Amino acid sequence: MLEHVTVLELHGVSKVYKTGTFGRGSTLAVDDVSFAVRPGEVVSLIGESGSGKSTIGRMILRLTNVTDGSIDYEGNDIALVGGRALKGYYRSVQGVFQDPFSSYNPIFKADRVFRLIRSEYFADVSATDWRQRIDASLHAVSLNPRDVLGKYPHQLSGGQLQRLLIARALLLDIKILVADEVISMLDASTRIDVLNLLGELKQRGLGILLITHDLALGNYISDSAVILRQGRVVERGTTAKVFDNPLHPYTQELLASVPRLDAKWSDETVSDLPDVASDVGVGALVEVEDDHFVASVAGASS
Amino acid sequence: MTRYLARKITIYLLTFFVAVTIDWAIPRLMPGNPIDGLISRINADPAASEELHGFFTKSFELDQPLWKQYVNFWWGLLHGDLGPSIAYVGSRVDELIWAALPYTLALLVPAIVLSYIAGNRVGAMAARRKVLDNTVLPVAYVLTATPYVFLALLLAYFVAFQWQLLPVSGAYDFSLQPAWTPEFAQSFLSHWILPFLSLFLVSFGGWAIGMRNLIIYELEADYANYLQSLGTPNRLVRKYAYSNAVLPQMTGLALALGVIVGGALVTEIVYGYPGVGSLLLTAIQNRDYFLLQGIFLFIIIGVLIANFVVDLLYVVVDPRTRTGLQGQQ
Amino acid sequence: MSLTVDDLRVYYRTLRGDCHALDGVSFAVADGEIMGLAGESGCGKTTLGKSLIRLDGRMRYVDGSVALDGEDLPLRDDRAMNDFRFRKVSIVPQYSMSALNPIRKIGKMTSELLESRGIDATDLRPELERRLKLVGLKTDVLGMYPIELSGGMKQRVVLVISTLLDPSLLIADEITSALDVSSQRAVSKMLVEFRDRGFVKSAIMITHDLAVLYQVADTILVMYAGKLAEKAPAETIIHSPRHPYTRLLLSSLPEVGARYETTRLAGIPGRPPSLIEPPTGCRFRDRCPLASAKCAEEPPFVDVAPGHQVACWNT
Amino acid sequence: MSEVGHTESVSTGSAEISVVLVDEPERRFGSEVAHFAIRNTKFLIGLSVVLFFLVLAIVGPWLTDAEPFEFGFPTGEPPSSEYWLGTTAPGQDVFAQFVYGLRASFVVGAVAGLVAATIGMAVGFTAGYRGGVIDDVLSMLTNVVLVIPTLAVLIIVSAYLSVSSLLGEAVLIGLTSWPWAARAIRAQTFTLTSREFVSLARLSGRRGGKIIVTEIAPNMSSYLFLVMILLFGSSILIAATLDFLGLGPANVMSLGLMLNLAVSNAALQLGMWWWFIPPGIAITAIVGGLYVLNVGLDEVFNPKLRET
Repeated sequence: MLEHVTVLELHGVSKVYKTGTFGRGSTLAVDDVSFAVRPGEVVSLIGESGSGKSTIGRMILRLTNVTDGSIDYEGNDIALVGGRALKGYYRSVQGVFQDPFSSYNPIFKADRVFRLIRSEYFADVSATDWRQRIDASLHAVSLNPRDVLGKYPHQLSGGQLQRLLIARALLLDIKILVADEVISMLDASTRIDVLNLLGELKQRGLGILLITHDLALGNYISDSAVILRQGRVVERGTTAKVFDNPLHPYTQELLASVPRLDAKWSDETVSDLPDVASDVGVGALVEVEDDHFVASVAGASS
Repeated sequence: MTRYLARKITIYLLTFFVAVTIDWAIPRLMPGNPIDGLISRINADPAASEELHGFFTKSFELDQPLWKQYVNFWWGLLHGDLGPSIAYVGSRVDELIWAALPYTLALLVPAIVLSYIAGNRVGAMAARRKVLDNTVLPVAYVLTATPYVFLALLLAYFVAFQWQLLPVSGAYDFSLQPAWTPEFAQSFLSHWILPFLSLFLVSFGGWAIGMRNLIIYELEADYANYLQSLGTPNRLVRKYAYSNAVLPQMTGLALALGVIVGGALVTEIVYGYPGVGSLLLTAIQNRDYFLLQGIFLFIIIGVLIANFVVDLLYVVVDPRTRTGLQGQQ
Repeated sequence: MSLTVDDLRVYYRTLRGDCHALDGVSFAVADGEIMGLAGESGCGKTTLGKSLIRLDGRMRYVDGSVALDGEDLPLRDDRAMNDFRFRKVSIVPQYSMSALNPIRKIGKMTSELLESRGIDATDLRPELERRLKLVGLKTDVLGMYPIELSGGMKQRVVLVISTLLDPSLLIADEITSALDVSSQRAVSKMLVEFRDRGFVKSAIMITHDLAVLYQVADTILVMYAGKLAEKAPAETIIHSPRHPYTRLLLSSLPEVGARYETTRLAGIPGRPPSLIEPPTGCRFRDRCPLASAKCAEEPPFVDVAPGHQVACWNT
Repeated sequence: MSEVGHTESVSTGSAEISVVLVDEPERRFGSEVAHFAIRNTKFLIGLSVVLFFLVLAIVGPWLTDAEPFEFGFPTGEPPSSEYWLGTTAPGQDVFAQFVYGLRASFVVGAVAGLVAATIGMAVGFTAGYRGGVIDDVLSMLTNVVLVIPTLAVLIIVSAYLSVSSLLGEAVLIGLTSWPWAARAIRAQTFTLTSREFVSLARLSGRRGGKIIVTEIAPNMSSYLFLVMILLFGSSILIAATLDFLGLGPANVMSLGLMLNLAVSNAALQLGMWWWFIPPGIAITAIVGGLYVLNVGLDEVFNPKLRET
């Protein structure tokens, strides 16, 4: 099922937000970001709030436009995909969002998300055939149809709601899934089931962009990792290399700050703990070892 | 802060430009020749209507190309020349309005300011005490639902006619001339009270309800919870809730100015109070178009200036606008 | 003994009846102890935190008592409780980002707050400035409005204000959740330093993040569906927990380094019970792998080792 | 107008977990709304007042064969068993004028309310959903029309346009009183558009217009209903003022026109209270009833408001 040609590639993508009335002011949210996502691979896009990671997710899903650079899917720029072709693009690339309760229109039943897909894409499919497809995709995300169909969103748990959204995407037999902080609002115990589900889907050939601020989750199921800081990529490469041998000071700082269960924080006194030095320059990406890129740190010895 | 005020000024200038354009365009966009329409409604005898026809054509300059008319209209406006009055033959529109304006302001400004202050105070108290909430609020609902004209009629009928406590019609006794004498002041006040009261009460109702709901909303805010968790006495919590609730009320004041001005005009007519309102009634009854257009422009300018004053007060009350950050819309 | 809680019970009204948010909890916090209070959403940890200082809205005390430094807290008498609030027991709320009055400068609000509690603000001014510097904030923060500060800065300002009167007990509710990793570490370590410098005698740190608690808390109390599951020193809870819920909870946390291919982790099936009509007996019964007939009866919260209490028949 | 929606605070990371999952959304749907509505005293009082006058407006004209402008009745009679609301100075039946006037007020309220609501929704939804430059332009337009006093514009327009029909007056009022509704709807649309279920609808291949109709508007149905009620009430007030000034249709009897005729025929001096008090009370009661009905419904739709 793996087509070598199917790939989602970002080339030097940037995003500038207009602010103030009539857009006189502007802020640079994403600055010259490039990476690719292939079917059968999980790429984790890791960054703190304000790093622009969600903006990148929305640009890939055509929910907001790219200021410059391009996002190509199967070789052609998605910005040029219009009208009917856009619906075709959404058959291969779908998204799941952070807040399960904000992803459902509260006044309708939860499985209305399936009806939306049906009316737009599968109007000609017979009712029984459609019901079978729903049962199959619910089974694929280990949900029991009796538990979830016909219920209002607030009668289901966050974990069930997120898996329902993944089932919705599977109905379209997609190639690439953008998962934007899908587990950050779930309880720890249900969080891991959703992650394992993403792992299974990867093995069945799905390409996944996992957007998260949680390094431990990024490390758990991703094949390659992209570390983002204030809109720029500071380090990128095979997950094991990036996590085991972090080269950029920001990545090192992040890994040192993550609270772990097997080691205590190194105990410098609180007051001299600098917020991450903002003056660390971020130059172009240099390939330091096979599939391990680091932004050249102006002046500082790497 | 300058950014905040600059934006507001652009809106007001644009509004003034649109209003003047509307004022200029309406008579000229009417179907058919506006002058025939005007004269037919004045139903003067044929000879007079012929002479009026020439008079109108010249003053409207309908023979000129449209853009020329527009430029001349602005030129005249900027020189304060709003054209002649038909109802009061021989006097100019701007003179009439300048003469009537002081009486309207004497009614309007105190009514707006006092009703705003009193309404907010009472609304805040009602949010605190249940007994007030169940007595003052229903009254406030009735007041704010009452049309200005009806409250004016009720007060006029009972206080003036039935109980003969206060005079009606005119701003002072006919026998007197405006002068800084206690006698004139006493007569002026006795004529002023009823129109002021009817204008004050209706607006008061609106502010009381608004503030009561806003205070309840603010008392649920996070900063109020935090202060109460630290054992802060209710006096300080309420003080903060009040100062936060005043901000949306200020925006509300700006929006309500148009309605209150309309109310003042109508109240003047009920009491025969010699302000712009009475001028308006005669202008309508006599189809005095120049006077109508003049009154329209004065109302617009007045409301725009009042809005700007409220914006200035808002900058004083909401410090965040002073720190260059965007205050509340 | 700094804080002792005895069979505390707090319910709150919802549209569908009374929610038994806190259903009889008893524990103690010693002087100088930072107790981590962990549990998933809806387990009652925030309600417990609030019940020690000020319940809000539709919550009400049903039963139980709380003693602080040997003195019974007048929980049900809001006015009498004011004397204890801020001086003896204080809180850094979950909503610290919006806890500061938006239209007052921070310095002015702090002095008005102190004056309203009968404290001379000018006396405390030097101490306030010293503590602001301690948490890495410049003193001209006092002249700024909340809107001008970042999330992390607001969190630190609220921490300094809440502990200004050196309370005996500080309740820190989810103070790290909304922060980035780097400022999360900074704020957590500040809490420890405030305890070390005696600004607070003891503290309860409420969070769902067991990893943060392992870094800073002396002991950890795990709650489940309105009841206590287990309390023990942090080291014991993280590395040798006895209660099945704690064990399953820990096993579902991906460690930095755990990989999907090598160490497949598992979540806990099912959902916590609704607290509107809570089930009898142990509330973890229908999700627990060790559940037996005995669990139909509610397990007492008892010592299984010095300083280690568990509520489970089959530990 | 308090926010309709079950979580207000914007999620800033995982702190949101306990807030979202613990308290179930307090909003209510279909059947529940009716269940709580009939128990809300404010709603019941407001509804009964409005319904009373509505029935009177419908049934009234059939109870009397007198015409509002018909003369030939005794002059200046106080209310009696024969003339329930007495007669006017020139000898007209006040009760006939009153019930026909009521009908006119309800018509103007409904039509003007509908016109204003339609424009308000169109501007509000477009500005709220589209955002960007379109939003800036529409908001600027809204602010401009908002500042210009409705009455001033209506004075000028009706002076020239010689409004002849009730419908004409209602449309005019509607055209000038939509801005605050547009602002309210824009703010509500703006928050809903940032919700993720709108993005999900776009990912399902739906485009702008359809999303507004199927996703955003139904979510605001209770909010739109409240806006409609307030527009209905304010239109009646404006119409009464216009008719009192003599700028309304001269050939249609309205409550405002009754007040105009009463004042210009010295009803106050002659002590003929029955000529101007009933129309005034009717307007106040209808508008007041609508406001109270609105507050009651607001409490039903958003139970978070403190139960006073």
